[in-house]
Amino acid sequence: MFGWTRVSNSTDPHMVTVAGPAVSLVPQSPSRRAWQRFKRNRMGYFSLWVFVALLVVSLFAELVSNDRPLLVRYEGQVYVPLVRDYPETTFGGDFATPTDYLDPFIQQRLAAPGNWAVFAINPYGPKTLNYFAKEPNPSAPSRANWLGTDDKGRDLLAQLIYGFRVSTLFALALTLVGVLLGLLTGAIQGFFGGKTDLLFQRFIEVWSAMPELYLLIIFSAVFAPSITLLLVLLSLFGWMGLSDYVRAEFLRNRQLDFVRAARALGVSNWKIIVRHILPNSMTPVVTFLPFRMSGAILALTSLDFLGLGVPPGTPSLGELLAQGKNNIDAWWISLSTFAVLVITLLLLTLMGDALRDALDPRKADQ
Amino acid sequence: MMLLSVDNLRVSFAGHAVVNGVSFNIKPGEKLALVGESGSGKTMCAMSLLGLAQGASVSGHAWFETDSGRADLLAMPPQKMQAIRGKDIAMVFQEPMSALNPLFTIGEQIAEVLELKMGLSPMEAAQAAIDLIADTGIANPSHRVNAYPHQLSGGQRQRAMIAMALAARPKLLLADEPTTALDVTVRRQILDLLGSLQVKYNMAVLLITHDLHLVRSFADRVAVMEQGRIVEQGVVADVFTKPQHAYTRRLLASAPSRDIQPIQLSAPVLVSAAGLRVSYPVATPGLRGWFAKAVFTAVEGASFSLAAGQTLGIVGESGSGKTSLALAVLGLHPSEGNLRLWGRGWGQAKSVDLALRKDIQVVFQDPFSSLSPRLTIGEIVGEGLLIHAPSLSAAQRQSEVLQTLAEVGMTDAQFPGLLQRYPHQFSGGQRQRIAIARALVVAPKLLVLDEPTSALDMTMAQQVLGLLQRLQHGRGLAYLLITHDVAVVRAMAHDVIVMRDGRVLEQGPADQVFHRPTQEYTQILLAATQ
Amino acid sequence: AHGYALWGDLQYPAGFSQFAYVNAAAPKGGELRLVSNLRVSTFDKYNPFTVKGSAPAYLSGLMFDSLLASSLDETSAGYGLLAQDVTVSDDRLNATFRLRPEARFHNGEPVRALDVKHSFAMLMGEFASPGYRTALEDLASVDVVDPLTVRFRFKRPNRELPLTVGGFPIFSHRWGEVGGVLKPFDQVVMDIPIGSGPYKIGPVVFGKDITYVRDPNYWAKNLNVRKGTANFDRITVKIYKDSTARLEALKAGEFDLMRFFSAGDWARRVNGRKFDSGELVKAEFKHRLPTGFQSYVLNTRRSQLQDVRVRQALGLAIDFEWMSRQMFYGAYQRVQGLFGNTDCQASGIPDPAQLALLEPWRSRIPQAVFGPMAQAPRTDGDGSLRGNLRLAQKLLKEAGWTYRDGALRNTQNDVFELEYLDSAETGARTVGPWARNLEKLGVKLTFRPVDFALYQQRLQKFEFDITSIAYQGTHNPGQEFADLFGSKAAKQEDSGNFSGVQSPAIDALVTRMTQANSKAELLPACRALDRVISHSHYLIPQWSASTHRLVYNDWRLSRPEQMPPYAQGETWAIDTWWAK
Amino acid sequence: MLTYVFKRLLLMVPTLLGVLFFTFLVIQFVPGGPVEQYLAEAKAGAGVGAEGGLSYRGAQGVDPKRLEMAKALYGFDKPAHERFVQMLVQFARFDLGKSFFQNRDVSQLIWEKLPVSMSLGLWTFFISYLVAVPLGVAKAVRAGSRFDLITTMVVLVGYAIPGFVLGVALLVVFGGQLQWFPLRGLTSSNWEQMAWGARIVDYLWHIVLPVTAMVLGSFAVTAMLTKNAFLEEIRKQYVVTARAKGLSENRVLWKHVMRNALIPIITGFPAAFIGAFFTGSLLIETLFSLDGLGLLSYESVIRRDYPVVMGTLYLFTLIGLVTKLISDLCYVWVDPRVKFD
Ligand SMILES: Nc1ncnc2c1ncn2[C@@H]1O[C@H](COP(=O)(O)OP(=O)(O)OP(=O)(O)O)[C@@H](O)[C@H]1O
Ligand SMILES: Nc1ncnc2c1ncn2[C@@H]1O[C@H](COP(=O)(O)OP(=O)(O)OP(=O)(O)O)[C@@H](O)[C@H]1O
Ligand SMILES: [Mg+2]
Ligand SMILES: [Mg+2]
Repeated sequence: MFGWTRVSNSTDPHMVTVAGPAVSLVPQSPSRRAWQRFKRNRMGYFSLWVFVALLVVSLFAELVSNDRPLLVRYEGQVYVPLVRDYPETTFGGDFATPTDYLDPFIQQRLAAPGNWAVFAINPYGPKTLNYFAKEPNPSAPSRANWLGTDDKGRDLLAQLIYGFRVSTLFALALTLVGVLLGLLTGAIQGFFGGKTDLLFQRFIEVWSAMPELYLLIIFSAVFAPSITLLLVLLSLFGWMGLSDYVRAEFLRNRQLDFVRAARALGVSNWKIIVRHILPNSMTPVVTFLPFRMSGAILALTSLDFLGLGVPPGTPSLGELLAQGKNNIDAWWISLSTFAVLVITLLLLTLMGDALRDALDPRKADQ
Repeated sequence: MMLLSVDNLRVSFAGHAVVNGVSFNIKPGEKLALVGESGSGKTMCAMSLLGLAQGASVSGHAWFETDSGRADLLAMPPQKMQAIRGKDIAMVFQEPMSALNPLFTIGEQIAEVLELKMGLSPMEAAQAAIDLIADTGIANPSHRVNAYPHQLSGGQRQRAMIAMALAARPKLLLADEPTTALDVTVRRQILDLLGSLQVKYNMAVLLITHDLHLVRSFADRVAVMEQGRIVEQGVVADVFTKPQHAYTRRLLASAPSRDIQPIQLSAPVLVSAAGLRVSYPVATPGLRGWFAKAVFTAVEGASFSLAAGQTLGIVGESGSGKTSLALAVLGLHPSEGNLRLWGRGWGQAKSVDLALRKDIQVVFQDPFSSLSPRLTIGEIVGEGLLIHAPSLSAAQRQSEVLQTLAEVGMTDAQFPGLLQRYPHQFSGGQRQRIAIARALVVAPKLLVLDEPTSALDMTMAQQVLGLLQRLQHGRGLAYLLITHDVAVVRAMAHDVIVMRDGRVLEQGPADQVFHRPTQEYTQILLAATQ
Repeated sequence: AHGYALWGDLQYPAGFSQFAYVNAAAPKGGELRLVSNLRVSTFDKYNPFTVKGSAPAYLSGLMFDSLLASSLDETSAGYGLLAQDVTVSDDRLNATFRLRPEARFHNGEPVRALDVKHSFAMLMGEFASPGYRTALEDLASVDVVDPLTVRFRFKRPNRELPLTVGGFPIFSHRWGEVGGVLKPFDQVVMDIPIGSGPYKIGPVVFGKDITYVRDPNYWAKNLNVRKGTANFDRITVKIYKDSTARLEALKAGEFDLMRFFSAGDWARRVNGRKFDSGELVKAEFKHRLPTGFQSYVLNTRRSQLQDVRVRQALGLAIDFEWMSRQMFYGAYQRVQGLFGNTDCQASGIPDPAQLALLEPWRSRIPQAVFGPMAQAPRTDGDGSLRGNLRLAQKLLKEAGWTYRDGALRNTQNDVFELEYLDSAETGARTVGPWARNLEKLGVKLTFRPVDFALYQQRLQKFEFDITSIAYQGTHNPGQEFADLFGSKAAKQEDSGNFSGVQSPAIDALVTRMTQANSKAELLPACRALDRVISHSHYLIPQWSASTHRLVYNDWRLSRPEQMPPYAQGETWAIDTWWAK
Repeated sequence: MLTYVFKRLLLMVPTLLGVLFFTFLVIQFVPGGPVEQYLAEAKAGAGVGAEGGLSYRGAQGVDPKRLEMAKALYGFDKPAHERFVQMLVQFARFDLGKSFFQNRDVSQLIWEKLPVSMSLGLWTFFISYLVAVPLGVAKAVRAGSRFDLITTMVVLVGYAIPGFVLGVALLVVFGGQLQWFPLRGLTSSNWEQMAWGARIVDYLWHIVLPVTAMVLGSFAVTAMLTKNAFLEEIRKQYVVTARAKGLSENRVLWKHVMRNALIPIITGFPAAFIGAFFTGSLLIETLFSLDGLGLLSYESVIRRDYPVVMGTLYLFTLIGLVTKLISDLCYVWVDPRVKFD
């Protein structure tokens, strides 16, 4: 627009030398840099990978732990039970229903010369009873069941793998919904304050005093249990704790000068909330994230006694914990479930730490 | 014997040196001024002496004469450093808003030093804090000690900061721009205070400043910094009369020049205020606070108008209500009286407000706290465009942002990855320019400038003021310019308002006010800058 | 007479000196420490009879006497305790009890007809637990004939009623009297009960522990029905709210005796140092109590369950032997018919008396009834489950159900799906393997647990396919079977006919049963009924325990060698054991 | 401020009304009320005949007269709105009503359960804050260090063990096997006869296990929250100032940063404190045979003891509203910049 001269000459030899190694000053988008910061937290980054790996394994659990063979060759023909149901009659059995490949009768046939079957590493599915176990249920770890069986006679390892999948996916969804709702409501109350806050707070007070259990009982009279229903029900009441914390952060942060500056700039309320205050109010969110996750994992079965939990038979970590309590002598149940839970929680917390770092620009370029 | 002798000090961030081999000495009782361009590393110099340069790597030596002999400040165990801080070496920070703890009253913050470093009892400390505040010229000190930082004006905070630094009668005071937010009279008072302490306790001062007048009248010696190095140092008189280095010469030659055009008669009136009143609710102490809410009136009966292409300068005592007035005009703080902008008022309709926002922009007095800490400069400066010029493409927006930043003297060449940096990675003056750029980028019609050049060196200030003047010529931009620097008002203002204690003392065309001041305060103000 | 037996066949003659199963020489003294067996794990009153609140465990039995005392080696009989003589009129419409003049309440006053009348008035009053009123529905009035004679009048003749009223607790009319005025019964809460039983209330930690102390002057201590009983000086009942804690406390020696119901606990968790040292002893006592018929109830109101072949097929998929091995530690036996462990049980092929009753219904009942008594399918032996399932598949096919397009379908293409309704998760353990086996037949059985109240509501309205019900057994089947299997009840909501049995044959057999005038009349009727019900596969029999599992402290307690066949676990110990 | 407090106090009335109304409304639709239970009990018969087993069932179906009686017994003979109003009138007099199933007033019940709840609540409260907050600060100061990692692991293990599993484990090992600690109750049976010193020891001896079971899981959240809040603040400018003043690191942390960082915790503190008096933990109470509010509220809900449900709801909501107000006021008190308007 108009000429002006910079006071210093940019040919200063010193400037040239220092511009090079200053890696972190190389232009990058903010999200890229957040990712860099995330990566710099080694434990967190490592945890992320482990968690993702666990999740992926559990997502493909059918390949790892399954009571159907991945591949079968029977009398010259090749079958893929992993993806298709074959009636038992296919293999010389009696029933037109899908084959139970662990049945000794079928096993015998598959073991005949020329026939073979490739099983997954752990030959049990989530609902498979180890019908032909030697020990009473729950049985201790053995060659047949590496981590033992639960009190229904299902393989514990399979339970853990599938339970991890169900529980984490459920927990992720529940946490996501809860955090979003909590953030939204907390932000609205804290940011607008005044009447909005006053009324919304009263609403929360009334809402949180609702006799949840009775509502759930009434619900359970109407609906059959399903995970979606559980998600909805738990979400209805699960956002209030976080909301209070976010509200508190917002009440404080909305008074800060840079918010005023943003107002002066004509930034809309919504944008101020999202761009200016929210990033500075994430402490409770980041802190509670892992705990909400683990809470959600436990919540998955907390309503079982009302018949509102996961559909019976669905593997879940919470159910295993409950079993652990009832079968305290069957240490392998509580111990291994507990280990999975602790590891999950630890990974999540370490990831939370890294997330915190990622959100903190001051942590950055040192 | 030297009190402090700094030898080859280097400070760098991520391998990028911002202080690059600085050496200087201070004798006991000596007053050394450190001047230099904005971003040249003055603040980092001072901070690193106290081991407070966060996230930076520091090398070199800084020998300091402690009671138990010479010690290297840069290689000192934390325990020992802690004992020195506050007691032997105290520091006044450049940006007092961000530097004070928001949750403690200034009285508490000052008394804390007194209790810990001077061993006073809580009662004594509280009283001594009041005295200290009184010394810095804050009116009604026994009341003000109970104020929280956010309840004070910029200058008052700065003085609280100074009082805190002086509390333990340090041997060496590192004063980083201690008077930027102070009007001439208060500034004089502070300097006198420093002078008397220097005499009484043989306190040495490292004064970091942009104000060459101040250097001349206060300092014994001066060091000039440019790009992380000291390019010249010596006795003040010598350096000022026979500057050696090109930068020093340029610095001394810089002065804001008046280049303004008369206002057109036909120019539309943008702002008109009549009987404007701004007040803050303040807590009454004790039980009564539950029942009654006292009101502190910061501005009373201000009336003025501002036309397109006009600059209205507001000068006045620290704490006289200038910022409050500005906030009222900006609609960021409720006001009573008649305030019209483009014939409209604030808060009538959302759409009206939004339209007004585009036309009125502001540069806040404390730039640091007005920049979102978690947004990059690119995001901060570009935000206005997102809102007011949503049609721009990302690339267009970026080029606009870069251009505006360049206009205020910040280029990508100088700061690699400029747009991706965060506010805390800049110097005070740089942040101020970012704030200016943020306001300018949306091409407003009225700009409220609250001390826009307080943290800028003369050359930079001249550049920025020149930019503002050109914009005024070109686009008919109007300014509401608040400043303590009379030279700046002289250079910029068509009309001037002089404020004191929330009232308008005197107002009128600049010529008239400056040449025929009617009020005593105005006269003092002018005399001090002559 | 000195006692009353349902069929008039008292085992002990008049003037007998003691029950055979007691040790009359047992020393008195010592302490028996028990754990509360109640579901409500606290107590807030001493009045065990009112609706509101909960009383401490064992209070009623220890503190109150009744008119008749039952013996533990005999069913359906009572011998005079408070009553020295009982006479039942020929029309069975009234029973007269003459009280022992020496009977005394704890406050020293004699037990009078007035007190008996008062007790029954209270028990049938509005403040008492509603169960009493139900049990006494047919009681018309209680009349005081003279101070020592009381007469019960009944609305209709019933053999059991004299025993029922004879078994009810009798308390003083002064219980709850304050200043000569009797409080309403619901406000008799903390007043120490005035009974005439062998024990009084001793030290109490309210809501937590209670100790009953033996009344050394108990009026009946030398009476034949009481001889050798109530041997402990103190009986302390401790309350543990959690079963794990209770078990741990047992192992730690906090109390002396506990009865176990869970096979898993018994097999896996009842062990430890004190067992190794012999201080605690694990013992199983075979009893002869009716097994009852705990069964999976198939609701024949559902169209797919109306065919007997289908019902039988479902039963064939249960692998009891597997469950017994994998989950029950062999502790249970399969339930056989309605009247297991009683004389009413049917076995072998029907005898002529039964045949006579069955013959008229030949066309309307399964032909198998005329063959041997139904046996629950067994799966021991090689591939036997597969064998059973093959049979089941055949039965289903005959009934028109075949597996097509991923489901079991009939000719109308309806899919065979069943829902198992339960009030708790626990049932899932046993239903799981069944469901697994059914899956091979193509039957989809889903487990649906609901809240208990909801469960009750659904049962009341018969809104379920399958559920599990533990019918108590009885030695004297009677009127209640009309409610359980009668056609009238099937149509009536809230009745006990959960499987919706509607069969004129069954109605007729039940009528025969209730009208029986002697054991000889009764037995063929109930055996025939047993056969019809079993062969109709309305109920899929589950399992029952044939023993009482007790852990007791062998260093502190001594016991009679043999357990009388009809004893109820820990009450046997309370009554007849003694301290070492 | 007073007007704000006044406003809040006034708003408590409609809030309470709302809470009571909705709960009352919901209760009307819950299956299995006391009348149904009464009838079920009636149907089951007394089971007190001369022998156990299937007792004689004289009656079939529900006799309408008895239905009426049962309804009257529990006050269900009046229409719902009448009962609601009656309840409100009663609550306005701070009369919490009488339990359906226990021979007690609701207030009496709460009063009786208080010692247990307070024991569990207060100890857990104090121990968890006293450990978790300093731990969180230490973690923040050493963020990313091995110490940080290890303590994170430890508190998470504590958190992840569900209270009941931990409780059972403690009970089995220390109560059952080793017999170091008692298995049940708050005091020994002969507590009344003990001297003062012995009483205190006895009490502490009894609460060790339950409090441990409760407290172990409570560190993690507070510690992590403290840590993250500290990290958020610790790089701010005022911390530099505080350091420049020559304050010791502890003072910087505990005074300057603490106040800024722990606003959520500090402000929640009074409310949590009051809340600690009314803590209930169903599982721990059951496990250690303690009679506390957790069990009371659970049982009253499950058994449909509506007066207890409504009475405790009323009382606890009221207390909750007051503590909420207190914590909001604390908020302003801690951070003068906060305004609610
Ligand atoms: N955290 C940081 N990371 C990277 N660079 C930084 C950081 N802090 C400061 N700088 C850079 O260091 C240089 C020196 O900063 P310093 O604050 O010392 O300047 P100054 O001389 O005090 O300037 P001013 O007069 O504007 O206050 C500036 O260029 C600034 O951009
Ligand atoms: N939030 C507040 N609450 C109470 N008093 C306040 C508040 N903000 C400012 N004040 C008081 O209002 C007066 C005017 O403040 P203002 O910031 O307008 O002064 P100023 O003229 O801008 O001074 P300076 O030149 O020092 O920045 C001061 O005395 C200040 O203490
Ligand atoms: Mg600076
Ligand atoms: Mg100002």
